[in-house]
Amino acid sequence: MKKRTLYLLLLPGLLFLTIFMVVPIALTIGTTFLQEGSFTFSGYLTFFTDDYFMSILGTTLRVSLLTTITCIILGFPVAYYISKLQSRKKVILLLLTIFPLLTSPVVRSFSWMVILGKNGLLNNVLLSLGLRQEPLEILYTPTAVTIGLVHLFLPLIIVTLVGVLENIDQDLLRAAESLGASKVAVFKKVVLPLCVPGLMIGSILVFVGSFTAYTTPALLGGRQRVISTFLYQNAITLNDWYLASIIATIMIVVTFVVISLMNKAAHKLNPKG
Amino acid sequence: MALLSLQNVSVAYNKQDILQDFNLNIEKGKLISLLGPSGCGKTTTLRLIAGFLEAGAGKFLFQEKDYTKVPVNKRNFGFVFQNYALFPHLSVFDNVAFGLRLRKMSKAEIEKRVARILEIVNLVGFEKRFPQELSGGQRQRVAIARALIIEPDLLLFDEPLSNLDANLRVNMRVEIRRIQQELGITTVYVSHDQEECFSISDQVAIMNKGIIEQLDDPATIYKHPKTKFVADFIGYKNFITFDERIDHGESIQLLINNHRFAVKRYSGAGYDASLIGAIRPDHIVIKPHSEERSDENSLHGTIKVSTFLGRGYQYMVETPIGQFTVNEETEKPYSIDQDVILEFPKEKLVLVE
Amino acid sequence: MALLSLQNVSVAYNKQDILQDFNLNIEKGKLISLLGPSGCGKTTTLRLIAGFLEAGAGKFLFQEKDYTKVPVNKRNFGFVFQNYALFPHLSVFDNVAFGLRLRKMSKAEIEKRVARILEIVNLVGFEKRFPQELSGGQRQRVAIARALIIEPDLLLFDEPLSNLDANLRVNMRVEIRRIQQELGITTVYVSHDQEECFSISDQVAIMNKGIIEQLDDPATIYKHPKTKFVADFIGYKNFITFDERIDHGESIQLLINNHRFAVKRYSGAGYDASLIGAIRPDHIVIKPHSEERSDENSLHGTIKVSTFLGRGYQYMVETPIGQFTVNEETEKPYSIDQDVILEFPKEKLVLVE
Amino acid sequence: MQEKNRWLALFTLLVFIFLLGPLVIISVTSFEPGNVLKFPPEGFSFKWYLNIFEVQMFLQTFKISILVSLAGNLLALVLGIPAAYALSRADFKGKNVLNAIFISPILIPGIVLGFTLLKYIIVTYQLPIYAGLFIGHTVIMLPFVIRVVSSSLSNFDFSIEEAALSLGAGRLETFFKVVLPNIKTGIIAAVLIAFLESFNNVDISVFMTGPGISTLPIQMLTYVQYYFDPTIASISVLLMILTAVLMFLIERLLGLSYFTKR
Amino acid sequence: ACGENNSETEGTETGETQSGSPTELVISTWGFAEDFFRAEVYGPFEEEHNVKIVLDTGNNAERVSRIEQGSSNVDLIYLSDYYAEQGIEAGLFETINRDNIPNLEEIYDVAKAPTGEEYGPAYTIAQFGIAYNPDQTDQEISSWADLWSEELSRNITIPGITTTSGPMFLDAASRVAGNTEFNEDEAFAKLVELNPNIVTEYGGTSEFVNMFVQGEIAAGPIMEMFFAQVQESVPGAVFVSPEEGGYAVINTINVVKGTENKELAEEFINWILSKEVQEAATVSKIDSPVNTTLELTEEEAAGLTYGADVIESLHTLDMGFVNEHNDAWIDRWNRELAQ
Ligand SMILES: Nc1ncnc2c1ncn2[C@@H]1O[C@H](COP(=O)(O)OP(=O)(O)OP(=O)(O)O)[C@@H](O)[C@H]1O
Ligand SMILES: Nc1ncnc2c1ncn2[C@@H]1O[C@H](COP(=O)(O)OP(=O)(O)OP(=O)(O)O)[C@@H](O)[C@H]1O
Ligand SMILES: [Mg+2]
Ligand SMILES: [Mg+2]
Repeated sequence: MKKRTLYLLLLPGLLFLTIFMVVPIALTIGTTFLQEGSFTFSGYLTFFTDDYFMSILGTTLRVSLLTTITCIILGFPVAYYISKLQSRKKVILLLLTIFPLLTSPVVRSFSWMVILGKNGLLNNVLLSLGLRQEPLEILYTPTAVTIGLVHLFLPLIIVTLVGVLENIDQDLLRAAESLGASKVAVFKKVVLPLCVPGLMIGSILVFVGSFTAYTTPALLGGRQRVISTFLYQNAITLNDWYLASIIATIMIVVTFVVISLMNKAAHKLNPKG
Repeated sequence: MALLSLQNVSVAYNKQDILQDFNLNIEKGKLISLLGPSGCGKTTTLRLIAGFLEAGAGKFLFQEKDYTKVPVNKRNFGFVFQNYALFPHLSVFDNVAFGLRLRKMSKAEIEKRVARILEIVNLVGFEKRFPQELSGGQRQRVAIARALIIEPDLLLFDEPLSNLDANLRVNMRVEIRRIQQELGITTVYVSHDQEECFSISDQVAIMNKGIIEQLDDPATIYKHPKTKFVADFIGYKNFITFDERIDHGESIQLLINNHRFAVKRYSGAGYDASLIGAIRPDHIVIKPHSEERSDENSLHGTIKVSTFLGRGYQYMVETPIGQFTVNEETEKPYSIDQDVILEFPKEKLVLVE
Repeated sequence: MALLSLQNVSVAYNKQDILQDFNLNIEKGKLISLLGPSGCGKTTTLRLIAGFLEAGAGKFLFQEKDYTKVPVNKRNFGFVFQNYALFPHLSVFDNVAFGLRLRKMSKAEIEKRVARILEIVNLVGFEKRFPQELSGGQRQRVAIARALIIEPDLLLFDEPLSNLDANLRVNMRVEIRRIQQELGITTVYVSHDQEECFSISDQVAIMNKGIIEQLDDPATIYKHPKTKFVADFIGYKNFITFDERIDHGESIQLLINNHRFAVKRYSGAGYDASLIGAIRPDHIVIKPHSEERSDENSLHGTIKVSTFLGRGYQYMVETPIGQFTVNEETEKPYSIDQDVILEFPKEKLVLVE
Repeated sequence: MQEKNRWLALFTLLVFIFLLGPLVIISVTSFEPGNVLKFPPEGFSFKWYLNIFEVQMFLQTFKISILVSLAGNLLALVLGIPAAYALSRADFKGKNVLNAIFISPILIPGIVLGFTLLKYIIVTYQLPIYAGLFIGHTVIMLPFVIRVVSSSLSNFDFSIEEAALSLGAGRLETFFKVVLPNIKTGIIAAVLIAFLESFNNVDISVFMTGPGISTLPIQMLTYVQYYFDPTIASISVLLMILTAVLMFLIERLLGLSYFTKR
Repeated sequence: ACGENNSETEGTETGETQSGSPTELVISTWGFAEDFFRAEVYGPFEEEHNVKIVLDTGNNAERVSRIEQGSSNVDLIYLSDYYAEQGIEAGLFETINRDNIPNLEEIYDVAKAPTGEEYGPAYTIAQFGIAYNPDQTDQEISSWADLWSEELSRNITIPGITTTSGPMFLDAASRVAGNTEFNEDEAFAKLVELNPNIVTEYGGTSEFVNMFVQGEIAAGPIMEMFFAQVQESVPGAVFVSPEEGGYAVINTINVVKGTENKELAEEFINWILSKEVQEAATVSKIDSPVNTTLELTEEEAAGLTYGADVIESLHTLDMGFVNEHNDAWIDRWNRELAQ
């Protein structure tokens, strides 16, 4: 392709993103190092030395990582099962998987309130079965947030993984079997490593999604603040844009750090991924 | 007693029979090729033996034990896939060591064995490479090494050389045969390439639509195809359907439109009533019209098409009993519409069912 | 004057030269094949001519006009791709009509022409099918029809038959040659298959690493390879490097370790000082040790390896001046370690650069 | 093997109950006559469905949501398809960097993106809120378009394009007559996925509201600050029905497999 | 628009100047009872003045920030007094011309100028007290202090500090700790003691209603005007004016700086103070009235904060003081309570 054509094709999109994303983000990050016209780290110092800020960051990270791991654990077997089905059944299950994605996160959080509440569905069932004497207190805890987030993002990881699993050459599995690998060994030694690229994409989507989720923690998390509600509170309620910008920068940095750690782990599992 | 024995096996995909009442016996240490047109069921047979596929009916005996229900990973058969099926996430070393690791072998032992097998397949120094970083022939050899190292009781090859260029193919097939004989591993080999099958095998099975039409040693198949299908498949392009046949001890007289032909009786053949004669384009002798023509096994004809093939010319010759394809290595080509004499050597013309 | 002429053309990918100072002239109405090992630059040459690729240096003349800068869609060359490259979203009719529609032809005219070309490629009745619903050979013919219908000034084929099975290949190449000659379209044809190239072409160019080593008519290349590379590539497996050479008019005497050889001088050859002799495995004659051996063009040897090839046996024979590969069609194979005599017919042994 | 599959099937069933159960519950509770979501509902009533149409803002924000998603989608396609094409077709220096930039809106936390967009586009660049909403949604849709279109282009055999050129088609003609029809599937998938992504977006939209301008999810969020009645559930049920109908239509027109390609 | 042409009232007279495209009046308000406001407040006003009312909805804080950022062109803004004060301090509002609002004469004195003479009046005053469900707890509740009872362990909710009633509850805590003057440290200490009882904070009243109805909580502080929603689902629920005194929730309306429709805006303020609108709001139990000409029966007054004596008994916070300390309180609240 000629250079000129290439530029012509890439430029509009690139300009658009540059003006409306790259520059604003760069400026946002830039302003956090400027206070009264001079360069400073003080904003970050305050943030990182403050137990309160750090506990919010910690909780958010914990919840998002837990969500990501839970999604993988729940999603992988399901994706594996779906990918082995015949095409008609496969399509139907995939549609059912995608369907929750079409429903607003607000509504999905609502239904979890109905389910997880003190007198909610879950406790009703548990109490009436005599499995518990006291109702479980899940709603308004990080657990509730995690459940809500898993519900939100599980479809994403399933759909992504089904795509990857479908592309694995079935002969590789047969080759492994003929070399003496049991079904479990085939899964551990061949399927899993080969899924790493898809797993990465899926995990990143889930992690970023839950790290930045706003609605679900706000509705299910009770008094537990997470970083996105904190950012929102600072930007909108308190109008503290300096702190909001610092939080934004930290969120970007944390996201990239986590993604690159994930990449490292993935590389260990499958150096060719 | 055969090492491996398929007895009246049937396989169907979507209710369509692929193999039906299929029988095959293989003796220990032998290499047997399956040869046949695309879609005839070669891969299906291999997959059945490997255990990737379950037979609908019939028995699969191995070392006289019923193997029908033995799971793939308990069979200890090596499978070399058409597309190699190397693990893309593992290095050459790890690919080859895969089977040994599953057998919980000590690290030192694994290293020793891998080193030895890599030497056999001539891949010393490539241990750390990944499959994507190898040429076709090298991948091929890794696949073979990976199958060999587990010291399988049976080795199954599915068109292992189909993706290689001519020179590499020849080298590799010599290599495969050498290793197979050296280690004495019973082998089933599938290929499209006839020369390959003939050159590598102890026995060749010619398959057609899910049945074996002929199973014999390569030379017998080549020289004495049993059926018209086999003959056609292995290059007998010319067929003559005779009107009459008179058996004279070692010789058989055949008649068509006043033309007389004779063939030698082949003792191994059971087709005592056949009237179809077959001959290769290479074996018909072409002579200028001016030369003398014998009464028997000879025809007048006219050149219709002439094609240069490299090692000679191919002619389409029109005769009173039909068109014949003839290959000749002569220096001076015959020209179009030239009249010629065709001779059908008695010992090259065969009768098929 | 040549219809098409590449003059000192260079092409590089990533700074690596693929073609360098490449020259090629093709006359009107001829079919020329490019033959060479994988990666030698055949496809590159075709893509260059088609205009998919820009040359780094050199000139491309077509009908004596400079075509270097003419964009692909203005060249009016037909390209038949290895993988056919049919438009999957269009029916056979629409695929074939694609080029005509772009030329704003009337509907009636398009229908007439498509009908005619489909008749030529024997696809009447397939108009409504989509590419996925066709067999390999049928797709092939659609691809050819699509390229032919625009009445191209030049037709380019890139391994058009590589995906077909042996029988289909032969049929198709006959077809291609027929159409090409019938319509008199100048054609460049690329293939890996030597028999195919030899049988279809007016001229064959043997390429090696981006240059043409020999360009001649098929029979000449086959019988008189100019260079060792060409000889090796087209199947001269045996090479002898002589110590001394004495030219005697029509005959040349060659010596190695007291063994005397003679070859016929070939008038077309310019390699007057060459000391390398080449001969095909097919052309060496093998005889039992018991027969008489002539002084010239003959050696004693011992059979080392024997392989059945179908139409005969292949032997590796050890001699005082090295190993030779010999093909024999004899009925009774020689056995391993048997002593034999090899004869090198004077007119089959050639000298190469 | 059978055994294992049965466990897997059971596991899958449980996961689907987890995934779909809440949607069923929400659908059922939407018929609750009382003013608070209850499961099981204490009666049956369409009252909250009617309420949707009494609150003008729902209809209005629904329209805005659809409009913004569609318009943003269109712009994302216009910007994204050529970029995806260039990225998969050409090999050039800095391709990886460009790839990363085009994908980055997925990787940057949405709330941060929303915040910076508000800060610069609305406050600094002084663009109207509509523009901000539209731009923000385009930004988040762009990577989805590029990813999905790229993956269908990567399955596209470019020699087909060359075939068209050699038959005399110009570059643009080739693109529209040959490339586009063959990546249609990918584009439909991209449109769908991007649309969902945008239609449900909260992170960006939450910063981009103003007089008379808001998206449906934000309106729903605002509404639930004052009412926890089943109206929201009713809206969801209507949206689910709408998407089910849409899926049905697409399946009728194009076949189900169009959903599975991602 | 067609209805307008047919109308025989002022529409035709003012048609000369006002027909054609109507003026746009942007009103920033909460997102509740939109249907009521459309039907009873905006609708008639639009018709009478040929304006088109456009809404900007959200909670107090969001809407103030939006104006502060200059990202919206609001003409009028409904706010609670606490946020109105913030807006005033940020200089966001126009001063109003009281002459243009004759209905001011008819409202309670406290409502006339809750944030100063230059700025908008209150159009409703409600009581911030306690709601509880006697079926869910044995604890009788009559005072703020009762919320601290062990009986109510994990059974109450409190308003978040950033809500309008947050500072009120903080003040209540100070009172429960035994102060008459506000004592920040003791208030926070007292709140910490309350932690075991708190299920969660609520940000919007709907959350309160939901939790109350679902049985997540048995009691909690809430504004009286939302109690109707509670009672609808839990008929046994009780609203209490605490012994230490309830708080006055004063909702104001202000004209935003930069408006091009100042007179129209004042017209609107006058309209919502009118007996007509106030009565409609009362009947629908949307807002408690400030218009003194309104006479309500006991039944009509149920669930509303009604009567001069009631209004006068309510505590009001010094919004200047609240604003000054607000950021510090939020910070302390976050750190000391919300973890
Ligand atoms: N999964 C399948 N579903 C339906 N039919 C199948 C399937 N796999 C193979 N077949 C059919 O079974 C027949 C035999 O297939 P098989 O793969 O054994 O052929 P083959 O002899 O290996 O052919 P080739 O030489 O082309 O590889 C073919 O007609 C094929 O179409
Ligand atoms: N896009 C490319 N980038 C870099 N190198 C290339 C590219 N395309 C081809 N080459 C290199 O150019 C050389 C010639 O390629 P070309 O495709 O012309 O070979 P060929 O003769 O057609 O081979 P084959 O018979 O395998 O098709 C090869 O060494 C190949 O690796
Ligand atoms: Mg096969
Ligand atoms: Mg090529």
